[in-house]
Amino acid sequence: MSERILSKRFDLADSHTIGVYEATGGYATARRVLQELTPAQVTDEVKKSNLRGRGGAGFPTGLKWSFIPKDTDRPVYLCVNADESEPGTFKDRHIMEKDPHLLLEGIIISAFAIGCHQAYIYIRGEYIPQIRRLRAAIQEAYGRGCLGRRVFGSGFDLEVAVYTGAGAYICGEETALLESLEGKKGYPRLKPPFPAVVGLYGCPTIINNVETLANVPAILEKGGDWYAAVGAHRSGGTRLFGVSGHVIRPGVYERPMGYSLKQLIFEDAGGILDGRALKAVIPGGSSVPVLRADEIDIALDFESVATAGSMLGSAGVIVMHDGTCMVRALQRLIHFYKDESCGQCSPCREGTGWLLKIINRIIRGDGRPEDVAVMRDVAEGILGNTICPLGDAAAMPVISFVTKFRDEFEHYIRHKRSAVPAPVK
Amino acid sequence: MSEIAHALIVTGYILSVVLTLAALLTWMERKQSALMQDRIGANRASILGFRAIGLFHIIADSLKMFLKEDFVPARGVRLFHTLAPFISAFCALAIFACIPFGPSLPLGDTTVNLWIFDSDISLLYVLALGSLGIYGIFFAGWSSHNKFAYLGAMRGAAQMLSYEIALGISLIGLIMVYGSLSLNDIVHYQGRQLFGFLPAWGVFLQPLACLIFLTAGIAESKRNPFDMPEGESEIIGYFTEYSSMKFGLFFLADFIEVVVVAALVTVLFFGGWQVPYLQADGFQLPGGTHWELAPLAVGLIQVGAFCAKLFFFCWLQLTIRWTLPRFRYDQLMRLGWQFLLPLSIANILVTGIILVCR
Amino acid sequence: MAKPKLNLLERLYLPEILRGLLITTRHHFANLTVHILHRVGLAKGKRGAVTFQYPEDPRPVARRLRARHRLMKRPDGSTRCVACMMCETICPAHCIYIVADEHPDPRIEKRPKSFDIDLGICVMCGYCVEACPEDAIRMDTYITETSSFTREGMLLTLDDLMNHHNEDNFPKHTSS
Amino acid sequence: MDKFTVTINGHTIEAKPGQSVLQTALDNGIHIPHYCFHPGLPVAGNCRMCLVEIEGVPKLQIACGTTVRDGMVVWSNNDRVRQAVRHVLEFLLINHPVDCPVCDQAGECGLQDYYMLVGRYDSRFAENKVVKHKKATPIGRWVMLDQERCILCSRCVRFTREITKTNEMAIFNRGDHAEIDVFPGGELRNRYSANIVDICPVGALTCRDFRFRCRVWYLKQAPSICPGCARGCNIAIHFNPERPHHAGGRRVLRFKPRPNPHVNAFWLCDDGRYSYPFIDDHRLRFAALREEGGVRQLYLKDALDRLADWLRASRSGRTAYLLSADSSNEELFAARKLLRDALGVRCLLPDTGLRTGDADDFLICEDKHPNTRGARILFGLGENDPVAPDRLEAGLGAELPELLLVNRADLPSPLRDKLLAAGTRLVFLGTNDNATAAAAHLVVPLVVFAEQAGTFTNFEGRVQKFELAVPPLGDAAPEWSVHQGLAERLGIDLAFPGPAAIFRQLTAEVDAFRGLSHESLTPHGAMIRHE
Repeated sequence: MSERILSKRFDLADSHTIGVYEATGGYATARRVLQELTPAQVTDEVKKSNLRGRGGAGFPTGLKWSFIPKDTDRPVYLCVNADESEPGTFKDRHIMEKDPHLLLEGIIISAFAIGCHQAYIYIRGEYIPQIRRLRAAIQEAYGRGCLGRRVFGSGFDLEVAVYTGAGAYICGEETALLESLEGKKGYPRLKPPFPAVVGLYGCPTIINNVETLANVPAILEKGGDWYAAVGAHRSGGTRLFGVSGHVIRPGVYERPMGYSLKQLIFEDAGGILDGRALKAVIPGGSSVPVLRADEIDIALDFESVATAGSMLGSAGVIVMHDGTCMVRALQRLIHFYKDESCGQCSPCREGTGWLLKIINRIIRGDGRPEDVAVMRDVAEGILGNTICPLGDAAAMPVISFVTKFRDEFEHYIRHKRSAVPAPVK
Repeated sequence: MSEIAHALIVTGYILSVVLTLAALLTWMERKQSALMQDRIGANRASILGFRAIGLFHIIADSLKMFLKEDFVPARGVRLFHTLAPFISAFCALAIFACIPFGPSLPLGDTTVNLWIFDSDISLLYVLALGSLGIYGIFFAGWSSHNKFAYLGAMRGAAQMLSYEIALGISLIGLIMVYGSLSLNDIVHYQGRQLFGFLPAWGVFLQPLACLIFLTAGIAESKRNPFDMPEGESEIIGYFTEYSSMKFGLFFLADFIEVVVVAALVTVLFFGGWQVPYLQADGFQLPGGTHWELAPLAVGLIQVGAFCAKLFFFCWLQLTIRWTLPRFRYDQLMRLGWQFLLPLSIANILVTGIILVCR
Repeated sequence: MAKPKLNLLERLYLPEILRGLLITTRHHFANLTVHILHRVGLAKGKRGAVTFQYPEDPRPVARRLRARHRLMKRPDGSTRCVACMMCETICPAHCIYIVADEHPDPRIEKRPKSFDIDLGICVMCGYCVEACPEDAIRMDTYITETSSFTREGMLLTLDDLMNHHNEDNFPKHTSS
Repeated sequence: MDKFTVTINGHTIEAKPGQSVLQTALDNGIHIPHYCFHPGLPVAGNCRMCLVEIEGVPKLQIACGTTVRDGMVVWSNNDRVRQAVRHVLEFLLINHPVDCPVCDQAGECGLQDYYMLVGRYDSRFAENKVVKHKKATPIGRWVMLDQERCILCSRCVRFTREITKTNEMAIFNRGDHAEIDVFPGGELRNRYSANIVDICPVGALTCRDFRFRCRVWYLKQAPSICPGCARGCNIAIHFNPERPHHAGGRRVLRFKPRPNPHVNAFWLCDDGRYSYPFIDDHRLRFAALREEGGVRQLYLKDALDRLADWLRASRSGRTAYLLSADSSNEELFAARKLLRDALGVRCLLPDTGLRTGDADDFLICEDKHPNTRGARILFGLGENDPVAPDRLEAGLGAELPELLLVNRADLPSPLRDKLLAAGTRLVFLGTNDNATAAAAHLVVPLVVFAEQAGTFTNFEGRVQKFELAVPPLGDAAPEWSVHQGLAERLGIDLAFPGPAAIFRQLTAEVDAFRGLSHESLTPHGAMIRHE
């Protein structure tokens, strides 16, 4: 069993309480950092660690922090993106449920590094138990002087507030999250300017994913070099892989960056359900291109997955066996993105609706021979032409599905039924 | 029967033949042109649903003419405007006075001459009246106070002057041969035979003169291909400002002139009322065969022959009018002055030489 | 244009004139013969003229003939025209006068308050039919007798254009 | 550095730092298709039509949201960009009801224009279009909303948010069910509402006043100045010269704002915009003379003969002239030369258009005349002018005038009655019918501003030029030519070939206008010299 950085307390009883957390060494790192290090040193350490954003894009965290203007006279905000809405992704909720203080410690260190005195945790409204845990943990942290004025007795003040979203997927996009946080409609903003310069209320703002921040205490505890060594290539540390779909043991597995996808599915997750053959894997949450069964012998780090033509994204591995109809699978995905498109920019607003209408028509049995080409072309029209990545997220699965499983789509159109027999109940 | 009564009867006869023929020509022109052009032609006028292949159009047209407003332009000259069509019609009609429509018919104990008068200068009379006709046109154009009418009149004057010369000169050769200006004499002369079998008709004696006379005659009558004074497609012509029966008279004069030309060609070149080999007592064929006929029968056949010839040349003129396109004005003038005039002079020379050498 | 070169015979005119006279004379007598034969009930199959004896014998018209206009109707009998002015705009003779108005049905929005075509000006080019995006105007009535004693009488109104006495004769094909 | 050099489609041009790529291109005559971008509004970047390729940047960028950098190389016309723009346009069109035949925007519609430019001409969309809630629904006094035609560019939303700050409009719902609307139960209540019709690139927001009156391609336009108040907003007069059966015979059908950064930016208030009907309605077309037994119409020249006789007969000092601040500078100058300088007539400017408290802090002024400032300068008016209606009688002098020439103004009825009772000859020179015109002894018809060329001086002293749009109605003549006609009849040397010559003489004789010329008035007008 490899190193467990994030999930080491998951199996402990009452792991969410501050008592257990402090007993297992919690807050010691934060206390030390606040008393001994300068913000610049913290940032350097994080840079050294090759910690990359866990939300999906994989942007180097230390680099992002360094974008905060040095001599700004405006407040700096830290926003924690806990709006975990990507289908197939369910890692942050485990952190917030099992080890919320780890997140808080990460927040304290990060806020110190960027000079922030007000942090917001933007959490999706459906995560009700997690919201309760988080609020309780914050309460505990305030009670022990881990938050509030003069944190750990240092000269550093930090307030943390939890803000619940209303269930819009788009608010997981960092600028839409900011808009939502400001009380407006969740529309992504144009970039540039980037939030690190003009963010929440027009002030410099860092937005980090829950898992990203949860990694920070370990980096400061054991050193950036150690953390970088755990991972592979330029991706440091471990990841929480959420394996779901047709596997025997679905769940969250913490494995180092560069871990084998094949091993993850066939050993850790126990292989394919019902002894069937593997058909396809979406390796990083629903919005990344799908991999066929013959393409899964890859290492799970940002670079390797990209080489294989997909993305590591949020590391939500969705496994599909050979009883899966890819047409229907894509219909579910498109339906999701069509529902979640914010409607701000034209390609995604109109394109996702169009894609859904086409695939619904195919499934109704009214498909036309040119539909596959049209779907691909529509998706390509969306790809890269939108304000936020939701357009890309909707387009990439479509392109990969209709390219890699073209036969199935054409079969459906020609025979007005799926190439895959309906599952036996 | 007194002279006067005789003259009146003959005049009545001739006028009725000529005017009927002219009226008929208005119908015939329309029907004939239609047939030539694969059309049907006038056939709408009907009396009690009876259409008579369009013959009622003659009546309809003249009724219409009578009922139209008689219009004189405000700044026109009423006298000349009114006079013009009468001059035209009169000059055309008066020519018939000396044209023999047939031989002297013995009716009982009198003979009826089918001409109004005969004179030694008949031909000069014909030419003179033909030339006077121009005044009708010119008065019409001038008194209308209309530039198109005036243009038409000027064209008409120029054209008639030009062709008058060729017309006159072409006849000189004929006069030299016939040795008379009396149309009766000319017709009698043509009763002879050349070389024992060929009728001594002007067309055989003077073929070139015949051609020139026919051409110039058609030009004199101002019809296609010489209808410069009218020029429907460009200037409408000297009767632009005419309406009612005054226009009708011009119209009628036009057709009377057709008959005039036909009559003159018949008389001068095609033997008048002569029928080949028909003598006063019957047919005498060149082989010596003799077929005796009563003098009256001979006379009637000759009258019929004249009418047939007259009719044929009317038909020929209509056919020419509906076959040939109109000349351009410069072409018309060139034809008259540079072509017909020299040819007619040459004709006199040749005729003279032949007569002298004979 | 280059003038054709004439040979000697042609330049003499007379032979050519005779040739012309022969042609016309041939027509004359051939047709005359046919007409006479018709009179006595013979040679019925042969035509002596190309003329149609209109109006007893109406001239056959082409199926595509552009005749007097009509305005198409919706199933409820109202006009299909939405007063978009395309025909009025394209009309090269400026003979169409439309005044637009609000349609009571907001899904249709627009309708003509008046729609006049001045046939006295119309050149029957059919551009209006081509331009119409609603297939609301057609020229397929085959009504060609459109005379009037006054200029005003040549003005067709909306009512004239929608109601015709010979509606049963109109082509039945309808497009969307 | 204050100038950048950028290369757009191979043209190397100068750009101001901080400017967007799109604005730079537009300023230099390179058209990049765009919908949501409007120079007077904040950038939204949502329509994605202005995608361009910037060398060195892997993804296509929106030209409106990208600021220029020195040495930037931009392509807006290569295949990659065209393909992307064609895609975006196709997306915008799939749910757009192609009801151009009934849409008033047809002819000036962004969708039509760009469809012709980059469109995919054959539709691939085999599905049902999304049906939205509101079709042809009024959302205010002047504006009609059609949600289905909307492409959600948010210009209107941004206008109500940023320009009027009234926030009546918003985008509701999300995804392809998003639609613009006013807030439930609300309506457009600001005084600039019709501007959203101008800025709407499609037919979603149309003008209720102009609706179905005329197709826009019949309209011609002439640059002009709004006569609605002293602001002098730049407008274009849209008129219909060829189809009199439209719009009930009105020739002028609408005013549209013309951008002028010094005066009105891109906007025009509703009051000014919808003031246009006076150009065609209730106009005085012919001169009229009131005699015993009724009113007789007469030719303008005969009316001028009569007026000249009256002027000659009237004893000096007993004639007065009421100026109008609706007259152009040229007309006022002609009046000054003839009446004040040559004849010594007493000239007053009555105050008829002040609506106190009506002004706002944006465009609307209290003074409802376009040329009060010009009249003040040309007639050297002092503190007491314009003369309030209640002081008008006193202003006319100790005894009532024998001959009173009234230019356009409607006199207060007590004064009018008093004048008529006192035997004053009342001459009305004006454009539109009113009670004074009806009571006057002589009416001389004048042309309105749209029927002549000239200049106005706005409240802050900016002289702006307007052009002739429509020909005069009936016998109506420009005021300067009336004065000139009178001068001829009175033997006074006052010869002007036209407004341009008058303006030249005006700039030569009047200090405040010295140095101005028609050239210096284009395109944005010029300030007078301060007195």
